[in-house]
Amino acid sequence: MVGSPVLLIAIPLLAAFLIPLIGMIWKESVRLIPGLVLAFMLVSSASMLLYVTNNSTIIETIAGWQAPWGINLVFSPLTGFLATLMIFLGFIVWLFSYRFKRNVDFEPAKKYFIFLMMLVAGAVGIVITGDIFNQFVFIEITSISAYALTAFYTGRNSAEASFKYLLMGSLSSSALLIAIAIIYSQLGTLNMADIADKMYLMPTGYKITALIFFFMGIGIEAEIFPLNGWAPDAYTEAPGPIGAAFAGIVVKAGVYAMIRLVFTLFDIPNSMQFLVVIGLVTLIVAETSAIKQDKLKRMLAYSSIGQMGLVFVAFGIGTAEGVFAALFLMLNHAIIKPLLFLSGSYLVFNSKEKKISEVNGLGKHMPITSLLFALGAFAIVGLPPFSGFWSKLSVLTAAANEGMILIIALVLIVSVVEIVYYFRVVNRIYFFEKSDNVVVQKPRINAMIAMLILGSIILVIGFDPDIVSIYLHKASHDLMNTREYIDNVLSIGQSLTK
Amino acid sequence: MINDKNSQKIVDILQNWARKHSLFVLAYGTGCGAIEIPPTMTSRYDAERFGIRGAATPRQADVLLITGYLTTKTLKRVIRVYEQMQDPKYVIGFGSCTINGGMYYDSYNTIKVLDKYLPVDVYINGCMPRPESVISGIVKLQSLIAEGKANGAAKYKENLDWYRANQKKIIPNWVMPEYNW
Amino acid sequence: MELILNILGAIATIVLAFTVGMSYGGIVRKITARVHNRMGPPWYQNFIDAFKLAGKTTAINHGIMQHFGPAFIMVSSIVSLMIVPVLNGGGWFENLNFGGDLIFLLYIMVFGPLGMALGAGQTGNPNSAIGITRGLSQMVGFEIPWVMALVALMVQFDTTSIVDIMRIQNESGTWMMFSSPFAFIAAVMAMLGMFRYSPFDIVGAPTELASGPVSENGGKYLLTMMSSGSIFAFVKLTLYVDLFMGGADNLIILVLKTFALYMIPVLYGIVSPRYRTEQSIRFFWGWPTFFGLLAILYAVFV
Amino acid sequence: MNNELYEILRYGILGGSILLILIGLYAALTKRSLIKIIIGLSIVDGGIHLLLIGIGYVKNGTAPIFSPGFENSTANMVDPVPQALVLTAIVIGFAVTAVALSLVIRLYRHHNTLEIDEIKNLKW
Amino acid sequence: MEMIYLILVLFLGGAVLTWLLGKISPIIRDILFISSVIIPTVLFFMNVEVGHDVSFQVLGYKLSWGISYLAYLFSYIVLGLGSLASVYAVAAMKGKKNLGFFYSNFILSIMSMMGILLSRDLISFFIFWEIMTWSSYLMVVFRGKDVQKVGIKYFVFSAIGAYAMLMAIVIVNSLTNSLLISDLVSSFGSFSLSMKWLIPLLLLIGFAVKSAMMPLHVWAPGAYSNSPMAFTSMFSGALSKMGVYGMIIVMVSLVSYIPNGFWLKETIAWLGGITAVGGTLWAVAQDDAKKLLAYSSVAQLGYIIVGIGIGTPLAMLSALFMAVMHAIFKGNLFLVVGAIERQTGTSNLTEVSGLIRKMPWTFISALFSIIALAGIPPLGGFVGKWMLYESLIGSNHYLLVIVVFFSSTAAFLYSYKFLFGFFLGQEEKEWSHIKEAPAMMVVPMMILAVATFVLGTFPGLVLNPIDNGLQELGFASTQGRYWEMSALFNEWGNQVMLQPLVYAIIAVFLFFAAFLTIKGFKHTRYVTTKDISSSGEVPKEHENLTFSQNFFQPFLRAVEPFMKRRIDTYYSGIGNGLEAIFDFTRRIYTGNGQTYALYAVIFIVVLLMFKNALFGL
Repeated sequence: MVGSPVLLIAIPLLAAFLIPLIGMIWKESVRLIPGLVLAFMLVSSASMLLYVTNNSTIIETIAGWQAPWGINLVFSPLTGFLATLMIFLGFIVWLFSYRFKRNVDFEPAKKYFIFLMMLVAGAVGIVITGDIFNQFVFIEITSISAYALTAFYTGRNSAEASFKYLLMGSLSSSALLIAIAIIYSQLGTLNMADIADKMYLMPTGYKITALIFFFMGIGIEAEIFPLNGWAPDAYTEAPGPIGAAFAGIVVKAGVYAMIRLVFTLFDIPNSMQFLVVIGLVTLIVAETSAIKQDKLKRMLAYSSIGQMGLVFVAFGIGTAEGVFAALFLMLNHAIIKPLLFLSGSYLVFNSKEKKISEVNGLGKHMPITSLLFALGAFAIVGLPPFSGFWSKLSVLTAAANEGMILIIALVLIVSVVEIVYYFRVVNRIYFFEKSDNVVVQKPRINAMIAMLILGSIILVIGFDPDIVSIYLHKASHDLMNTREYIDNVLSIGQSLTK
Repeated sequence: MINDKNSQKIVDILQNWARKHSLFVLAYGTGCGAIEIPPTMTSRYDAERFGIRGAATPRQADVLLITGYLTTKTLKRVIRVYEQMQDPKYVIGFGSCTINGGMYYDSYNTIKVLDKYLPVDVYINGCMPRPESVISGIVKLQSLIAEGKANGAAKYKENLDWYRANQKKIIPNWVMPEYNW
Repeated sequence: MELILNILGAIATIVLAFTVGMSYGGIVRKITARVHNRMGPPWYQNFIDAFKLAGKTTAINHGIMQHFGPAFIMVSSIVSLMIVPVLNGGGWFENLNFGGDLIFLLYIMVFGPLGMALGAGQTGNPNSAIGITRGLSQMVGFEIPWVMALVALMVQFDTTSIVDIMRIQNESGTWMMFSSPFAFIAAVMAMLGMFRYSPFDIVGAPTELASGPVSENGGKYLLTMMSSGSIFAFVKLTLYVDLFMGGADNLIILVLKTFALYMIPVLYGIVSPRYRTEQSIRFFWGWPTFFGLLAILYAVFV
Repeated sequence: MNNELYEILRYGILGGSILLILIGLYAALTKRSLIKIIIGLSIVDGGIHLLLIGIGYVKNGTAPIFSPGFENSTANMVDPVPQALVLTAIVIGFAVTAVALSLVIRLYRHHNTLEIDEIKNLKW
Repeated sequence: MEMIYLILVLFLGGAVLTWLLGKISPIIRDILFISSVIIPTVLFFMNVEVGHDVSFQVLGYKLSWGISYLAYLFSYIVLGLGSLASVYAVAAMKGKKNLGFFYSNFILSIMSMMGILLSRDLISFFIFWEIMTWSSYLMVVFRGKDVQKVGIKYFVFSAIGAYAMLMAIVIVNSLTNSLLISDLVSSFGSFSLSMKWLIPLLLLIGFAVKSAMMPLHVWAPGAYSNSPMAFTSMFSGALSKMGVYGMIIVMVSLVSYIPNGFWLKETIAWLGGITAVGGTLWAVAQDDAKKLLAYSSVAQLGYIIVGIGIGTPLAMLSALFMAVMHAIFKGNLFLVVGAIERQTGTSNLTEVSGLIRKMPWTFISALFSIIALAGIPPLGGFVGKWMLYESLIGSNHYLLVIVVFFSSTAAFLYSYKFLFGFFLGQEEKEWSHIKEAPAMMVVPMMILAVATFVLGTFPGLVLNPIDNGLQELGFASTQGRYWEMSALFNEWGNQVMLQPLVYAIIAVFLFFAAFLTIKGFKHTRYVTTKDISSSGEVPKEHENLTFSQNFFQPFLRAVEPFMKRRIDTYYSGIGNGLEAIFDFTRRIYTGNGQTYALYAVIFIVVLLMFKNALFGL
């Protein structure tokens, strides 16, 4: 045993409550402790990921209650991969937001980092928990900290964005509870593996109704089309690094919850087609909405939604290749979109309106930030030799192998739209004249390091995608093999009862 | 160059014969005499039978035909045209006005004696000279060419200073490229 | 030895072309005069003019391209003369005839206008440049029916060699102008433009443009251009005779045929006014092109 | 407790909970005041809690407590899990409501109104 | 280390180093730039042999690199023109800003083109294709002019093309389970009929965009004229040839095996013809030399496409020969414009005039290139045109001959306009201070000018490699029939010697040049261009008498009906319409939180209502 998954949840939660206490003694600690915690988590999680890639899944039971009855944590190649990714992004976000804007002061920094820790803890919990109600609780933890972080800045429209998010989030939690109620009433269990095992017992009507409520509940977190009204506002009004965290952490957790339901819990074959359709609609609506935006972050938000649509399309293909492509896409999106948000937040640092036109000509004044933004833009539209290309290629190959030619065409057409709006921004950065009233803000050194790490990952994956493909293959294998998951989880309990 | 009939070589004789029978005329329609050129060239009088042909530009022309009075304003252009023509070249003064001013003898605005400004080879008298006279003048020029006596260009070159002085008297603001051969 | 003979043959061809071309020029002037009810100059007037131009003692140029422009034009006319078979069966006038020469001819014939254009452009005289633009535009106009006629010929005989076309005509005993009448009509209509007589003489337009492209050329330059033009006229006429009238067995027949052909643009020109450039282009893209199309269809289907 | 009463109670709870959910939704979707929307959401929550409880109800059940004399009567106990769930859900609902109300205060300061139609600076 | 890896790594490393170290000192930057172009070039020609492939795996895709004879031919273009243009660029761009960026993009684009030629599989082909696209895009927007319009247009069209290609690639991968081009070709026969049409069509869209074929050409004029001329030379000369390269492979190896694929070939050939005419007419109408040459490039690429579309061996020979020639002369002409723009500060034909005596070497190279462009005999352009005509007539495309010939005749108009506008006409005082461009710029231009002449006389030098490439594509072995050094053959079997004609041309020219010079040598004088016969008027020094406005107005009036409709306007109409629709879609996000909640409720209600239709088991 190389580490304990429970620590990945317990430590950040603990840290979140300890921060204000220690902060009373040593003020700087509110900024430092989260970093240390995240670094420790990252190391622990990465070592566990290495372990599970080569060995078997780590399953942790809480308080000695075995599988179908108690809550257990599953650190499989899939969940481990996603958890590691989230913790890594949490670390990057911490590194970036160290003394970022209002974080210089003690009070805001305290709140900020408390909620960041809760966000990470909740998201990691969503991914590695094996209990459906536990997942609901973690979703709520994540959501509440996300509401709070969205409303972090006063004096902007952030409260409005946060309220919209909250409104949708409440509906989401209601839907989730109803879905859980239905499942529990029919199967009498809350353990995911157990549910999956017993799903054949459930009457079809109940099954579908539960799935639909889950779709709505998790769809709001995962930003699928008609449910994502909150997303652009929240991305726009949240602090830049929190936008990155939304794109890299929160949404990924939502997507995980969704695919876990569709792939493992429910055995409804048509739900795959539903994923494809809803993904395509999300992709098209979001990307076309992005093209006419005049605010940078809002444009990035729509792009993020669109990418999620693409991820759902890739999952909906339903083959191991499709899952691999989708996971690769999630990985790349989790690297690139935070880079765009982070560098973008420095590009429009001092501006009130955050308009795209305010980035004009900044390429000369903040060369590295601009270059990183351009790199992110190049990567996200899928230009080789950057990382985004490989994931897009994987999606298309997977789709082609299933004969979904129309989908390929639609995805590629939408990519052209994506190119248009990203390149318009890049052109503005480099080839327009800077207006005089824009005040340039040089990035702090820690922010710069955070962005450079992300940028170099883009290049590394771009030149050698095989560096990550083994984890992705394992993860996709893990997701596709429902039976193995069920057996892994339940075997512990069975072994004990026998 | 060609001063004396005796000095003509056989080549010169041939060339002069050709020059005589192939006169490209640049008719500079300065005055009322221009109206006499079309009848001269067309069916009734048909100057083309002498090998005469209208030339459109001074570069191609052999003969400069000054048809009538020259105002002081036009003189400059005429001089320029003359100087742009290639050797051998000839000038025909056409009508009384080119000889002594004619009916404009007391005008403040025309030059009276063309010969003071350009080396005239043949004058055609009359006001206006009819096409017959024009043809007779051209025939005269032809015979002069054949004899090698139509040497106005050489005269102009020799006495350039005198001509320039005369020209500059009429034209106060003299801005023209030098005539340098 | 063979080389010397070839060169002698070439020189003989050039002399022949020069003589015939110049004489035709004089004869045209004479005929024009007679149509105008005038005496007109003697038929050898063009020789006198040429000789006189050679006797001009001074010359000016505006630069190197004006200096070499006439040489370019000469290249065009003489090289195209070299590849146009003068008589049936070659002999002295065989020169550089070869298969596939029609396409070559089409292009080398453009070399002349280009040289002219460069020379005229170098003078800096706006009239020259205007004349050139008109000339080139008009050329684009008449090349269309002309090429259509040629393509029809090539299709009909399945060759691009003038010699072959002549041989096949003689073997079958039917002149091309009868066996492919539309091609002939199109080609003749294009020829009107090619000779630049009225109504297609807007290029020179003596009074408007001061003789256009040549307005800065006198003396030896004008002489070269004039000779080249004469040779070129001969080339064009011979080419038409070769292509459409079965070629000629000896020089007399050649002269007769070419002269008869020459009368078409001349007589049409004498009684015509002048077209504007776009009018003449539209003219060429009207009926002549239609006939050219007919010719191609005729060649393909009949 | 006889069967009829049990059935009536059971469907009453279910129907009542659905009614509560619909009332809450109606309030959340049609009322323009932020406070009323939040109240609506709370009503939805309450309905769902009731639903959960209803699911866990067992006929003639006892409290899920191992008290003396009832050691072996697990079959007759009310299912404890939904009750635990509801407890958690209530706590979460409370937290959300608290956050929502604090946001309403912020919004009122910023916009000087509680009409949700007026609060749409962020759009498109 | 494999030589192919080494070459690509050298290019890439050179690009990065030039950028990074270039910030230290301009001299290091220039040396690094030139050497990182020249050294891999030398290595390539010395060490890379045809038929030696290397392969490796990425993400489970098998990639393979190596060079074919056909690619070798194109690598002459890329590396030859690339080396010359890079030498030129160092002198031409001296003193500009952001040069490190420029140079590294330059190297990257050369690298990507070599990568395309070296790729033996579709994925690396596509990767290098995209690198080429974005590196050239960065060049197009390098000067920061019209980026949002021209740059985006270029990139969008490129992306449409590239994505069409990508779609074909993934479909091929799903059908053959392999990405090697050779596998595609060998298993193409077993595809279903719809796939047989779909795949070549998609690939052709990709290649047609780069080679600026008619409905997809609208990016070209702006992009060509907007990038720095040193690069445009590569852009038009080499980069567009990548489209030609791909097109040849598709047309020969795939389209030939489509049942009734004949019609596709005809369509492509006709599109090429229309491209040629349209490009030429628009070129005639341009006043800016860059735009003029850009449209001319479109037209010239049209000829090449015609040749490819016809697809007979002679037509392919001519298309490839014209591709090489076009790289040489159009590359050179863009260099000429660059030189003039550098020296005078403008490339507008109506502003500059009379540079012939100021920039004689530039003029000579321009003259040679223009003569080659117009296809006038002694130079190389003629050989390609000749073969094209013969192949067109030989394959019964009579109307297409007319179309192509019309275009090539009208090409004289803009050719003359180019020469006249810059070099001839009045020598104005305004330009009297102009000096000849520096030697580093003149020498590449002169080398290219000499190349046009050499290839006109000895076309076999290029026809030989072309023949090798064609045999590799599956054409019958033509050794000794279609080519021989310095001689040309026509379709009907007669041998035609070009050399006597060239000798005749030279002899006649020399004779008359000597005649004109010697006769009356003493009495021939040079006069200035102000000394013209303008009715006796003496033009003042500041009076510009050059005829340059509305140069071909009569011609344009005559062809006005053809030029009224521009494809460009349709595209911008579509673009604007789409943006309007997109602007409408985003209004779904009304900004009212309650509406969003309503969406969610509607979502679930609809799903619940139609659950059986959607998920019914």
